[in-house]
Amino acid sequence: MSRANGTPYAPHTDEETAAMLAAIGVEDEEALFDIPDPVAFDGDFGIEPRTEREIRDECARIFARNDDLTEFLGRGHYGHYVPSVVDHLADRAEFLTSYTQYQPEVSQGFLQALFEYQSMLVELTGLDVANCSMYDAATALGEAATLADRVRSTSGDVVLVPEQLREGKRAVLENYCDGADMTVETYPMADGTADVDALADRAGDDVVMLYAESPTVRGCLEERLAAIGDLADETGALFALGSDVVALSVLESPASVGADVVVGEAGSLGLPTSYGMGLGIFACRDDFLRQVPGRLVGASEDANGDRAYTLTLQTREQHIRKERATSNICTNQAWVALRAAIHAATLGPDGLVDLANDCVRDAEALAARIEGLSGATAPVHDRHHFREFVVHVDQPAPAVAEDLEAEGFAVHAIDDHLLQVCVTDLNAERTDGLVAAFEEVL
Amino acid sequence: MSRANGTPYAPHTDEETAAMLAAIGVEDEEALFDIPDPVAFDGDFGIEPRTEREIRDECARIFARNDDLTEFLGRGHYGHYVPSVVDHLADRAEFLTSYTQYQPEVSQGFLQALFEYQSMLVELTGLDVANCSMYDAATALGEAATLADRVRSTSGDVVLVPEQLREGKRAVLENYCDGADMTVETYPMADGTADVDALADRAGDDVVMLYAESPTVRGCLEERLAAIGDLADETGALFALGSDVVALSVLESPASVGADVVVGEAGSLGLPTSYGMGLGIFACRDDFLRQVPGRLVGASEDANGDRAYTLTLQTREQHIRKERATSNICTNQAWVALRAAIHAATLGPDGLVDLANDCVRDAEALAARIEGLSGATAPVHDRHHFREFVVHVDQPAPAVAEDLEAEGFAVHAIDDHLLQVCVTDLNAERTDGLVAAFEEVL
Amino acid sequence: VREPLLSEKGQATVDVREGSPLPDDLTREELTLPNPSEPETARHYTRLSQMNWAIDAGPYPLGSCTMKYNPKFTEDVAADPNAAVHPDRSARSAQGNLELQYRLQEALADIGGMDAVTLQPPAGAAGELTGILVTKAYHEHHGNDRSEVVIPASAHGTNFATAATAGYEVVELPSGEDGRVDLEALEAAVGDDTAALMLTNPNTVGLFERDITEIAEIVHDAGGLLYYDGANLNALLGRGRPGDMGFDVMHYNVHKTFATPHGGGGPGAGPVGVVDELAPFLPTPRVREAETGSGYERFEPDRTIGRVHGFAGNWLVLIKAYAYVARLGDEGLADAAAKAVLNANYLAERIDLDVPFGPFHHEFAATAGDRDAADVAKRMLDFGVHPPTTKWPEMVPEAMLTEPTEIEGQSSLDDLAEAFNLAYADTDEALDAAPNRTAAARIDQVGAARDPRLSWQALDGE
Amino acid sequence: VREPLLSEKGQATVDVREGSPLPDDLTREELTLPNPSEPETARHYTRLSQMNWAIDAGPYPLGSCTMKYNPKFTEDVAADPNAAVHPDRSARSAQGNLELQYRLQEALADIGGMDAVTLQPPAGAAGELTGILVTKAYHEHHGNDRSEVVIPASAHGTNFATAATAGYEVVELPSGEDGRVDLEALEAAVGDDTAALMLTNPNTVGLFERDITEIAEIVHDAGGLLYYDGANLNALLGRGRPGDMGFDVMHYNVHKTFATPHGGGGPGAGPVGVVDELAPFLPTPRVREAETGSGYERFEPDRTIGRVHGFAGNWLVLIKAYAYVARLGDEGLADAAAKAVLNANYLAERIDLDVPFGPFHHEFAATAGDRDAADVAKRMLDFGVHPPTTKWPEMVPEAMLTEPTEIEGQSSLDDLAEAFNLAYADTDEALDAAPNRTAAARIDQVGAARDPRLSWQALDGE
Repeated sequence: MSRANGTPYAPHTDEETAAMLAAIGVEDEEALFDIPDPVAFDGDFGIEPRTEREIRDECARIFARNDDLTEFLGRGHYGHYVPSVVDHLADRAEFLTSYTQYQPEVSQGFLQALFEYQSMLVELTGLDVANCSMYDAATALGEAATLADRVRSTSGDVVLVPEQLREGKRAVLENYCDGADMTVETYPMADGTADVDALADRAGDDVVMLYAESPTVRGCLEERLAAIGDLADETGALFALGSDVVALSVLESPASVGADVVVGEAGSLGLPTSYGMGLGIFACRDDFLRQVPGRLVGASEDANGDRAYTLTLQTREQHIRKERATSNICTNQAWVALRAAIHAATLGPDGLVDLANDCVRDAEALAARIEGLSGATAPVHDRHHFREFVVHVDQPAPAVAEDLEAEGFAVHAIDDHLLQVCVTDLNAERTDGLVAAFEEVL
Repeated sequence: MSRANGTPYAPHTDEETAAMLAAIGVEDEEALFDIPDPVAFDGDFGIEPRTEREIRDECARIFARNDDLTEFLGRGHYGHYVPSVVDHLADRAEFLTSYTQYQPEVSQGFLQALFEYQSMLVELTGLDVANCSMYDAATALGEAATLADRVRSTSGDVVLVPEQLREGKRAVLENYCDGADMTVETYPMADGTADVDALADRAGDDVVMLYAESPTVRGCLEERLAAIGDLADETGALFALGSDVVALSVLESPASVGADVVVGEAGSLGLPTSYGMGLGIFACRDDFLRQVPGRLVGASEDANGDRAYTLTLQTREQHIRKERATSNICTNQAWVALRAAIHAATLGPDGLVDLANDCVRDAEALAARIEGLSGATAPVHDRHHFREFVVHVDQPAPAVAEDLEAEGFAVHAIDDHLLQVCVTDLNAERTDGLVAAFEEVL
Repeated sequence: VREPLLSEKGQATVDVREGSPLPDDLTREELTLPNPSEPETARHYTRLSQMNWAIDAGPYPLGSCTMKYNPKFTEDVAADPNAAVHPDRSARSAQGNLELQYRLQEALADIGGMDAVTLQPPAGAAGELTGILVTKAYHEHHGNDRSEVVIPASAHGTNFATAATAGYEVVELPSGEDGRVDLEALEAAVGDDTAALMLTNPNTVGLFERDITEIAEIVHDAGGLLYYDGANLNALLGRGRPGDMGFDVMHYNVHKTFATPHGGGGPGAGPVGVVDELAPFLPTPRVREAETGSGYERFEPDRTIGRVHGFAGNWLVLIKAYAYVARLGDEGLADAAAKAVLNANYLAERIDLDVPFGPFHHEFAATAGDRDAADVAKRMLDFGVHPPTTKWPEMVPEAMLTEPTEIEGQSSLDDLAEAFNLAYADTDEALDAAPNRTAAARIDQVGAARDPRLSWQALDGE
Repeated sequence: VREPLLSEKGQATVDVREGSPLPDDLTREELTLPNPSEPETARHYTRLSQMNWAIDAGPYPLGSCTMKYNPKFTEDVAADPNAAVHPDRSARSAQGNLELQYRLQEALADIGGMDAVTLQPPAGAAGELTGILVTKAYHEHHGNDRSEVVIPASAHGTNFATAATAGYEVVELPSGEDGRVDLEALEAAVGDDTAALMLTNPNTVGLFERDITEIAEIVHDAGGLLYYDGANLNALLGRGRPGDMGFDVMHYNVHKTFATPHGGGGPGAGPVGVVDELAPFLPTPRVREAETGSGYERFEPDRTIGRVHGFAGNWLVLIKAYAYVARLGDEGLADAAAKAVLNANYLAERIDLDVPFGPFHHEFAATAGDRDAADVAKRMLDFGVHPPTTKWPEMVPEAMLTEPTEIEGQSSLDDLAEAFNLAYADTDEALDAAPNRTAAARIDQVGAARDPRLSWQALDGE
């Protein structure tokens, strides 16, 4: 009758445990373990069990030690308001507590949701195929490079990326390239975007993949993507374009500028700012279908002739193809993709376009206000901006950032005298405060 | 294609609206309204629509204007820690967004959950029948009085209640009695519980219902319930016993002391302190089955012979019996009953008994600590206590309560020199602070 | 697949007296209840939920029930721990709650065209009782000895039960030929004994009482008050206000009009609005702007009827209602009514059943004619929708009272109409055998009432 | 009842250039996407969810996947808005996050018997890659030119793919007769080229590698490192630690061992633990107690491999893992392993299928013999349970790799066994026709791959 398990999540009463042990024919649970003494462990980690209430209180106290700042931070991780319905629907246990859809007959719901997510990405990129998620933009970029390595016939091994690139993205890419004996090299930037002339000089047979992004890490929109696409095309390199799911709602379609692959971040929909947790986009042309990394959901039929969905082309994957798989990815970000899809559905195309347009307008407006302050120039780059822009400050940038933090605002210090500021719907109403704080500290 | 509805929750595109109007054969929506001009309204309430984010922010700001107090408050409304799983399960849309179960074939889930709730109350009260909820303890008491009026053959019209009774409960009871031409009278209390001897003197043919409660409003446990039950029995009055779902887990079974009806509060499980929102218990003996107010769920069979559940004995109810119904109640607290049932299931009988025992121990312990302070005596009543107890303070009680509030603690001032203090698992760990605050202000 | 009862999955019996801090004579011997683990609990209720229709599953066109979508964000607003305070807090330390109460009172007063509002009644029927008790107190205060409440035959059952609960005799008013109040019959029914006329407008077949001004005059001339049953207010939002029509007292059903979730039977909330003359009789306490200083305070109306709930009503529900009203604003409220009426009229156009009265607003009572309305409804379940309210109101034979609300779109209404038409045209055998695609087949309700088994204890030995 | 695609319920096309703040040549012309109302969205995803198995619906005994109950409170902990900060915050202003990261690093190090932990890898496979990159960096730093990674044939597919991704050649190690590593074969496989042996313990048929000390010696003697694949760590919690067995580097699967929800395919998290010698190679940044003053700071390990995720990994998942570990504590962790092993052994006892190897721990590979394991699995779906992993690992013919985890009770295991036995004993026809009580009947997976249609755009004209 009584239950005295160590874990509160096992249901066994003492009687049940005894009956089960008897059925197996052993004395106690210890007898089931086949661990030789020298490597056995006594279970003493020194971790005191706590009640769920104690843990909620403990973690609330811990997280309260994060300062209460208004964040004007971006550079690859963006917060937009996530409608409440996203949480309520994605948190449904049938989604949240399910596994990868190995038995499609009892997984139609999640499969269809992922199929719809893929379809939204197909619309946003103009490409033929989108997988149902990578970890984040950085790992998606790495996977693009290994795909390029497999499909390109150039004599080279160079992945060419912008000189200005999110440091984390570059570092992840290096790790993927390392295993495939590729090297990462950079091309110069001019005023926040690619120096296309310099890039033309650099492009050549040794380049396996050419990567550009728009918006760039500095929030600038590339204006000559088609030219970059042409360069890639001419030299036989794969053209990988990096972007973001919100920006893709309004920017010229990647397909139309010749992108072979689109990578980037879709976690700006569906996720709050979550310390960098993301959702990697991976879309490409049909030609590379059987080289795509990650999971793909396809439409099929069931035995009744009704449309049904299933994971497909699994022979690309590690659990079938092992060391010849297109990627080692197994668990991906399916639930985050679900969240992004629900968020996108909630916004609809009107809402998405409005949100994207505000990313342009709000950045422009805030830059103009900061430009009006003495000791600051903004935007540094003479480009169109999306969400964020660079500010030149006469004083040392790290000190200014620190002073702003003391005033309750977080911005990036990206160079000795350069700050970067990101504005979205979440902080747009706090720009007065930021401008006032700038005035205070400059 | 575009949707420009005033309400964000209507899906109509302009095209759809036009098509639907055409199908009906009218020009516009106005043409569907048959409201004569003199009483038509122009729609100007002056309520500005806001986005969901604005409203979340607005309400968060409003609620932040409640002071951050540790509440040692009870007197009929109690907070216990509600396990997270209660929220997650009760919030499932199939429960939360469903209606009363008029079509049982597609409502088996909620019906079974309510049947289980009724069964838990049957176990806790020892009575034969429990309905699936009333609004709160006060209205349940009112309904008990009208039931007594219908079933008792005494010549009288008096509902006899304790002199010390939650004021709101008394006031609600008066309103129910008023319509049935009953009057509410009181019997004296001795040291926080019924003065049974005085009660014996008062009892008589004119009493339709005799009400006692344990714990009493002052947190004292009645020690002579069986004697009170006998008195009611002897005089032909209905014996209604008031209690609380947590106390019922350990106190002598109402059936065993002769209770005909049990009313009280079950919202102390499943609900946080929520400004008094409750869940009324209503249980009674089989004799009164067809006089029970409110909804009852019964077991039956479906056409396949499988067990199935349905609302039953609906001929008692207003939608069938109209002015001869047993009550006017329609919408009840079904979802709160679901929450209480989940909470009870999560605790199990062990957890419930532990929780109840702590209600006794923690109150005793805190009273003893306050007794140790100069200028205060506790507990005032020489009784066993459940969760709460009365403190005598030498200074004026309202001033002490106000001073304690300034220190961050809320207690009841119930008389010139009497305070009342309630301790549960939610504030038990803050008793050091309360005692220190007492020391400070006394 | 049937889900076993929690008790069938395993119970435990605890010896209560062992280790009890109380003497044995105050305690029970033992307690026997289910003891599932948390995973078992989660599965049990998850599976149960999957056997339950809900507005998030599909249309729920129960006439007079106004089942519309419950915006998710309102749940988050109500879940704010700062709102979860004890009702006995001092006003000074609960200014946030008082402010929200005040704001909601004001908004509801505006929407109803009323002067004063109480939020205390915990459901619509409780609101009715409150309103009638206020009426009674008003008459008593003015020395009027009035013993009757007049109610149209087609009114909600709660009206009758409420009047009786308040100690009134009910005078039932037969419906006119056109489904509305017959003025002559009304004249005949009211008199010196009339305390009030309780009226729903639009009425329970969706018809607006065009003669409302005359109705009000007749009742007022007789010295009675006019009570507005707010169940159908969704049809009037922004289009007409009970106060402007001469109603003296009304209740609001927040789960109907303001989209708070019905929770399978509650909690609801039934705020009551009254004209100035009746305000002194409202339940205590009410909330107002502080008479001195800033902020808000509680106060006791001069001639209050006392209380209708132990505390402040169903607070968490009231918060959601506030959030909904704020989300819609003027345009949204008026549009909700417009789309609700559009949808009802479109659906009525699309179904093959006769709809005897009109022009109706947000709901209509189709008639199943020579079919049994309840059987047609059961068959509709097989087509993946929830049927309407059946066999009520009685003035329409084999009534199917249908209220799609504003949240359905054209295709959803077309699906609903198809289910109506298929079921209505189906064979007698099919209707008798329905439903057969649901979690349970047709349930024996007569047997359930004949041999009531109301707890798992009553099933012992099965 | 099929739920239409969102696109089938209605799409809208927006003219992007109209009113755009950008010049036309930077924008697309139009955007076409579904435009459901919120109620339609809610219904769509509610209905989809109802067509999906989940651990909250019933047993999910996929071998090597460790699907156990995800405590609900961990969701609340992770939903704390204070935790939802930007990764580029200064350490000074993100002390809360750093503290939790530090505490989790420490707990995981203890549990694995490791010296240093990184939380950055966003999934188990990413953890593997991190561990192998660390291994590679270590060898390179020491001037070792090693090109091979040795992996048992029965290992998870990710091991092979990971080694290849890191640029290693894979040397596949055949299983011994007893299902475990054959020491002689191992001796033969390792050598100067061996960078590492990747091993799961218990292995993928639940067998503990009893010779682990000898295995470690052989690999270390050859100059290789020993990598622990944490997929089966649930069986060892509190009973044995990879670090104590001679493993140098390991990853943890938090959704397997620490009950974070799998979310239908992720997000997971794959922290990596290493012994002191390898700590300098871990990804940057890591978190430590501040060297001066109080609090925590980020630091870059001396010879870091750089990064494996753009930011700090799957943060919200890591929070849940912390909460789970805190909830269980020492006794809970050890008991989770005990009950997981008890359950697997009990279930194996109850089924009619042969289980070729033993003694197993948390999972076992039954064989369907002359039946098709995949067909048996499909038939099991009809009995209301989820089947095990099928046809893997290959060393067991027609394998049904079964892992019930600790959360099932005796009756649940009995139900599972009954489904196993009924399906296994069923006719060929029944197996071929299965499943037929599920939302979809048997799905044509070959056809799906032959004619890939991967978006609603690809369905146009259907």
